[in-house]
Amino acid sequence: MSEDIVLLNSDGLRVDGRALDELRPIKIEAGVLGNADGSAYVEWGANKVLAAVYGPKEAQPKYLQDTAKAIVQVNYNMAAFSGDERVRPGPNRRATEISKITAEALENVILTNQFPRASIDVYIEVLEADAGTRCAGLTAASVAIADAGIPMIGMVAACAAGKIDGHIALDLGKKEDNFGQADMPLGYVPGTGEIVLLQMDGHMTMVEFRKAMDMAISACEQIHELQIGALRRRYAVNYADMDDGGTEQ
Amino acid sequence: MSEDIVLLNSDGLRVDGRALDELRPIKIEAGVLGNADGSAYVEWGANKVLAAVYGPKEAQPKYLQDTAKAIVQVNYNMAAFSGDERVRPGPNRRATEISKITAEALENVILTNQFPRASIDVYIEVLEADAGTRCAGLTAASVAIADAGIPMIGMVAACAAGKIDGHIALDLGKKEDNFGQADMPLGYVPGTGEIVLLQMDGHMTMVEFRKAMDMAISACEQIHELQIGALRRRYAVNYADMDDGGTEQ
Amino acid sequence: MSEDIVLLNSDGLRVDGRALDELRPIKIEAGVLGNADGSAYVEWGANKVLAAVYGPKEAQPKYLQDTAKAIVQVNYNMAAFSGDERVRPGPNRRATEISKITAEALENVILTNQFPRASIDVYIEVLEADAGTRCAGLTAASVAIADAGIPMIGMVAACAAGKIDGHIALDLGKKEDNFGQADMPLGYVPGTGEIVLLQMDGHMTMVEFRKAMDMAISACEQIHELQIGALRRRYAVNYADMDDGGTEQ
Amino acid sequence: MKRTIIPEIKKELIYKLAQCGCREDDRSLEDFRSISFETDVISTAEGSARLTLGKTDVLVGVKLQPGEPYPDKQDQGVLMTGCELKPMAHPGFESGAPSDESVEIARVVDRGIRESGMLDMQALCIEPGKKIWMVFLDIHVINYDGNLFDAATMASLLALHTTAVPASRFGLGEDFPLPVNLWPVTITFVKLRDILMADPTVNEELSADARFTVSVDDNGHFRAMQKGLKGSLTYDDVVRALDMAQKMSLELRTRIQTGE
Amino acid sequence: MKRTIIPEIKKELIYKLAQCGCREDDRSLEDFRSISFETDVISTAEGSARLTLGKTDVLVGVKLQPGEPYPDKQDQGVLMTGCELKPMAHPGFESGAPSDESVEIARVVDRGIRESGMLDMQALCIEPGKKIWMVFLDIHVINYDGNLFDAATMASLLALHTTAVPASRFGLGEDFPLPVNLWPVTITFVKLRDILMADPTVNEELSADARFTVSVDDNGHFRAMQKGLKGSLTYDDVVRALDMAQKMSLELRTRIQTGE
Amino acid sequence: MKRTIIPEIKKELIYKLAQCGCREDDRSLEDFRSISFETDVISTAEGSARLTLGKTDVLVGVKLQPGEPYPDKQDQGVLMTGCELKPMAHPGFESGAPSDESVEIARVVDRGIRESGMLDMQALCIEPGKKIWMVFLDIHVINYDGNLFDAATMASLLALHTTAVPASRFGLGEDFPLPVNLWPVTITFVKLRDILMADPTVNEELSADARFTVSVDDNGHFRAMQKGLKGSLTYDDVVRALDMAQKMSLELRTRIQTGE
Repeated sequence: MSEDIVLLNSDGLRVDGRALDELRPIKIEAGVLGNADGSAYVEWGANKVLAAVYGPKEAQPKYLQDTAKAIVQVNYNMAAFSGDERVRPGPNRRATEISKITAEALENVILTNQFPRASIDVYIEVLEADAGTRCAGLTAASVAIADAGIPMIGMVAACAAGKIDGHIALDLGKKEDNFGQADMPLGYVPGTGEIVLLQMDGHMTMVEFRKAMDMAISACEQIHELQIGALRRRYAVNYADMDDGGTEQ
Repeated sequence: MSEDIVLLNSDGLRVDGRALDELRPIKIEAGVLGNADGSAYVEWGANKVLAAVYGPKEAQPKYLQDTAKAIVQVNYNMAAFSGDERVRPGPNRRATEISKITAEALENVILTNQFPRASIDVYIEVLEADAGTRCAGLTAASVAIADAGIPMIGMVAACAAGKIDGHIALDLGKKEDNFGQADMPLGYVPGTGEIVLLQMDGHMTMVEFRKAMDMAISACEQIHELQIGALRRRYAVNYADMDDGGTEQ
Repeated sequence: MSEDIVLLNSDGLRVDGRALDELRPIKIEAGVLGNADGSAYVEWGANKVLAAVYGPKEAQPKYLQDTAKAIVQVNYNMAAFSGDERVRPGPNRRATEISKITAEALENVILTNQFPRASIDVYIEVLEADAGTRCAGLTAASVAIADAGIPMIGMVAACAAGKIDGHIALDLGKKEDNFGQADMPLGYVPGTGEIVLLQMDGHMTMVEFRKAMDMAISACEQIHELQIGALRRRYAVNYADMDDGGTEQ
Repeated sequence: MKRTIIPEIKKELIYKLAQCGCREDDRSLEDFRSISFETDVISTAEGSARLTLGKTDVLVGVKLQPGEPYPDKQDQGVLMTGCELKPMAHPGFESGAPSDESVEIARVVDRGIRESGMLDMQALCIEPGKKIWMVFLDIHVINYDGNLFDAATMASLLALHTTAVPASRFGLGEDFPLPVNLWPVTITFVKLRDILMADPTVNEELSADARFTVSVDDNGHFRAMQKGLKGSLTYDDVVRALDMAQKMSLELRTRIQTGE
Repeated sequence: MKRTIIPEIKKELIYKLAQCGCREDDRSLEDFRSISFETDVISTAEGSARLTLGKTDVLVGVKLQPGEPYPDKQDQGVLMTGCELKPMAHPGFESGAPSDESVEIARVVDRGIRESGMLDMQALCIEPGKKIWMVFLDIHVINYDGNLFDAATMASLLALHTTAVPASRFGLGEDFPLPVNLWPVTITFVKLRDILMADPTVNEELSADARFTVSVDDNGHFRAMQKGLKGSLTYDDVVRALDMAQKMSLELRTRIQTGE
Repeated sequence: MKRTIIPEIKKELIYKLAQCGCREDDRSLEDFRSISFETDVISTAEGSARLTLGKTDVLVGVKLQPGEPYPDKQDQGVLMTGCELKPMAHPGFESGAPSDESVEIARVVDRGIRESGMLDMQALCIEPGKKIWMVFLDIHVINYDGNLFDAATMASLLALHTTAVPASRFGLGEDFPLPVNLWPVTITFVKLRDILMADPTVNEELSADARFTVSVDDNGHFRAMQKGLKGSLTYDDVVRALDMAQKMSLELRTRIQTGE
């Protein structure tokens, strides 16, 4: 990580004009795919991510089945054209790791014990990448699972905080990620305060870490509102119906 | 497809001296392999193709089984030494596509509903290639299936027509395929008039297409005679026996 | 195999000072791994080889099961850092062949008919290689199987003889293998006199071959003593107990 | 695709409707579903388009990078077409290596583009025998409701026609538009027993005996054909399909050229 | 790893012990197991170390060879970290392609090394844009009894610190020590319900809800973190773990630096 | 090969016959089956031969192309031997990655050729350290009725002895014959209980306890050996087999050299 490149100007603003604790613009839409049981689309800065959920359905092949609960399988994938260099199709080590930790984060919130022997399959496709795709993917996947009507103790919202030019900053962009000093993706369940995904690489002191955590958690709470808004829009008619019904009863 | 190269001389003859509607020399032999349930060998110009059939036998693994009929599986393969450049062993995209459309063509004529849960496995090995191997392979496979005694509504004969120096021509050779303007492989069942394989690439008008189709269908009828001849030679003794028997009874 | 390089000095000694019929130093240790059912470690010159055995256990997947006896599966692998050039992880053709002939050698001595439907899995890891790893691996595997308490008609001891500068020599080192004229690995069961592994490459007359065999068999008998010694050390307490017990009864 | 079975009664219904010239979604047998699309949707791609054909949803991205020419085509660029049918798009699609279907789609789309000559391969030569542009066209199926051949072809044409060659990024002069012309659209029919219908939905594909795709260029000439599935076609079927395709190609081309 | 199940009664026992601050092997919750190691154990490797942490036994070998730099890092060497979890080490490990677990271990160990800057990548450039040293660090697990993250990291640090760059073998001048400094050890905790414990055994890992690994450099700064497994952590858990890790890292670093 | 079982009664019959010095096909224990072959059967190959040994039918093709030498053999050509056991040849062979058996056959054939020095590798150097000829020898088994080792070796020798180096096609001067001499044939025996027999059929292989292949050069010297299968040999078995192989190699070599 080089420090020749200036990431913070004299006004304390970042390369894209954001303040240190400011998120990139985020748009979340639920129910965007025709065939999946649940789906969501997230635009997060220049990141574009789709998530689809199929299930719960019988896990196949059978040796994968857990008699006590559903298994959660995640496939995170970068589209061939999603980055500066063409990505060769098929799994790679980075995608394998992200799939694994995303599945672990989701398994924590899904009420898997309601669905013994079942599989809940989550597909995350990164259509365009600009740093932060694992957080965008986990955020989208949570909405897709809710859209599928699968019971959860709460949705996971995810966001990274990091360090640029020696300052803790929220939600690093690609240039900040490449030339900053640390990045720390966090997956958080606002309802319960649980941390379900946490990674860090770079260089942080304890003080910096606490600041980064506080910033990321606060951002996750904002993102959680966007997730709920997306679901509300998706089920607007239904909610309206329910409200009417509620009034009458 | 370059047009600098002359493929048709002033007498209307082609690079190998053929007329426009003339097939390359074709030899077909049935029952050429010791272990296969049915087999055939086709020499077609410089193409040399072997086909072997195993089955009907229980389809394995079981999830492949169709309770209503047999499945037909085709593996088309070019031997490592069959072309100008060495072919790396193992499947490639071209072979995958040819295997698929060949299987679909054969499934159309085999009475698969007589063999529920079974598999009929067809192996096509191109030992030497000189343009037209998919037609030679499909032609050989049909004979091999008949040799195996598997009931069909009719054998598929296959032949391509194409376009060279602006003229429709039958059964393009390698140079004609490389430098001509179109190629159109056809799989045809002379008994029923069914088209079971049809591909085209290049450049054809409607008039040219009809001419190519007529030429290819007529060639398929000739090839069908060669297929029958091969089976007749293979079962010569049996036929002779049957004739004698027939006379007496 | 070049003959420019002198492998035998005027005193008849080899590049590492050994006599023609002299083994490299060999150390064998049994029971070196915590989890395996049986294990052994062999240092043989600069070769360092670990062997682990799991089983007999139910063979999986089921189609591998033999209703009459156990199957023996061997995986011989070179660690990435075991040679001069880094070895890319994963199977290669050399490892496939060595795994196959090692399994065949071991299947000959294990009383497999005592364990129908079972699998006995042997893992051989070459941590450092200096010529002769298949013999070291087979020698280690035999000890590991004994350590696992799996009944055998006898342990296989293995050793190569070869030809350097025109002379038959025992147990070639890497330089001798590269620049010698022949190498002949032998797997031998001293108890029964059976040859269970035999390969040769290079150039040998019948006379040379007999000399090489005699030398290798005699070495296998020495190695067999080392194998027994390793097991004795491993079960020293038990043997002591038994001796005591024997005296009293 | 995993064996996906459609109930016999559904098949029968689709056929009965077709006999009356009708379809599940109230189209005529020769109608295409509604098409909508957007280009330049992926800024990391040199060209891109997302197109929906009814509920079939396809995203195509084009990436370019310098590479070495093939030994037998020293002065020509290279086109590589890939297609992924991911489980996201349909429960019948499976993870893992490309399926036969995805290979067939990629190869048929590729042939339509390649054989039409719409892409000037010689203009993609940087230095003969040394360096050429490699064009990676990747078809990403987002939702599958039948007729991927035509949807993928249209999205590919749109993506290619809006692609800029990223010469400056590789120190090879200024960017320039990808040298393309022509709009060789494909038209796909399926045959149910004796009836041909265009632009099949997934239910119609699952009910079909045979499939036939034809690529038609701006002059109404044929550039590629592909018969698929286990049933057969008659000579008359083929000629009828080609006739229809010639007519329908005009409208389809206009729709994607003008966005109307 | 194949699904490996630990009996509920065993889990309960481990938790009950932990409630009393105890462990199966009589350690406290913050104790590491005994560590022993040897370096330069593989003469074909440019650097190597075998380390046991309790019954977990890990061998790390480092190989170097000249190669080409990455396009975006023309003047820097390359580090490639691999990890193989072979069936030899545990009955739950399977043959074949690297498992998710082995990929995660390799990547977390790699991040700890890479992000600490302990390896001077620029000093591994031979000729900018042309030739650099490629460092292959391969983690070979010999016996598995939990906490591979920390055992593999320690063995990797030991191997790297004793590696010589084999310049002479490739005609590139004299051999020289690999340019490394710092000892960024990792500390791994697991959480059982409400209890954190360091350096888990395999039984403790199988009983755990969540896992947390943190890399701490010589200055007590954090260089990498990784939360794993299906449970969650609270903010307080994380801060407590980081606090403990800072303290424990001092002792651990001393143990592997001095061999005591 | 899938586990292929031969009925015990068949095994017993083969053994009983062998005790009388007889075989299923009326050969003696030391007889080879009839051999017929043709060379130059594939015009796309630089050399080729198709050989039948009884009902075993093997096609070998040789292709050459320029390539780079191995780092440790800068002035030598490269031989790559491949073998495919396709389901066409026997119902026990399976599609997919090369099986253990096919790897063993390729490697044993390769060793026989390589170790005999029949191929002058240095004469296949085009420019030391830069460019050498790569010889691809591909063994294609068409029908399998036992003893692929010997059939494949004989076909390989015939193909190599009729190979022309295609120098002109690559602008490297005039074509010239592949620099080969010697005919290192292999002889394969199987052992049934206490009896050795040469050139086994597939039924004899399936009945056998052990297999032993030996490569003998024109001087009667041994160039390669390979013991296979799960049974064992005695010292006397080996010496007897080598004795027989020396004698039989003369006849076999003459048969393929003269075609009689």
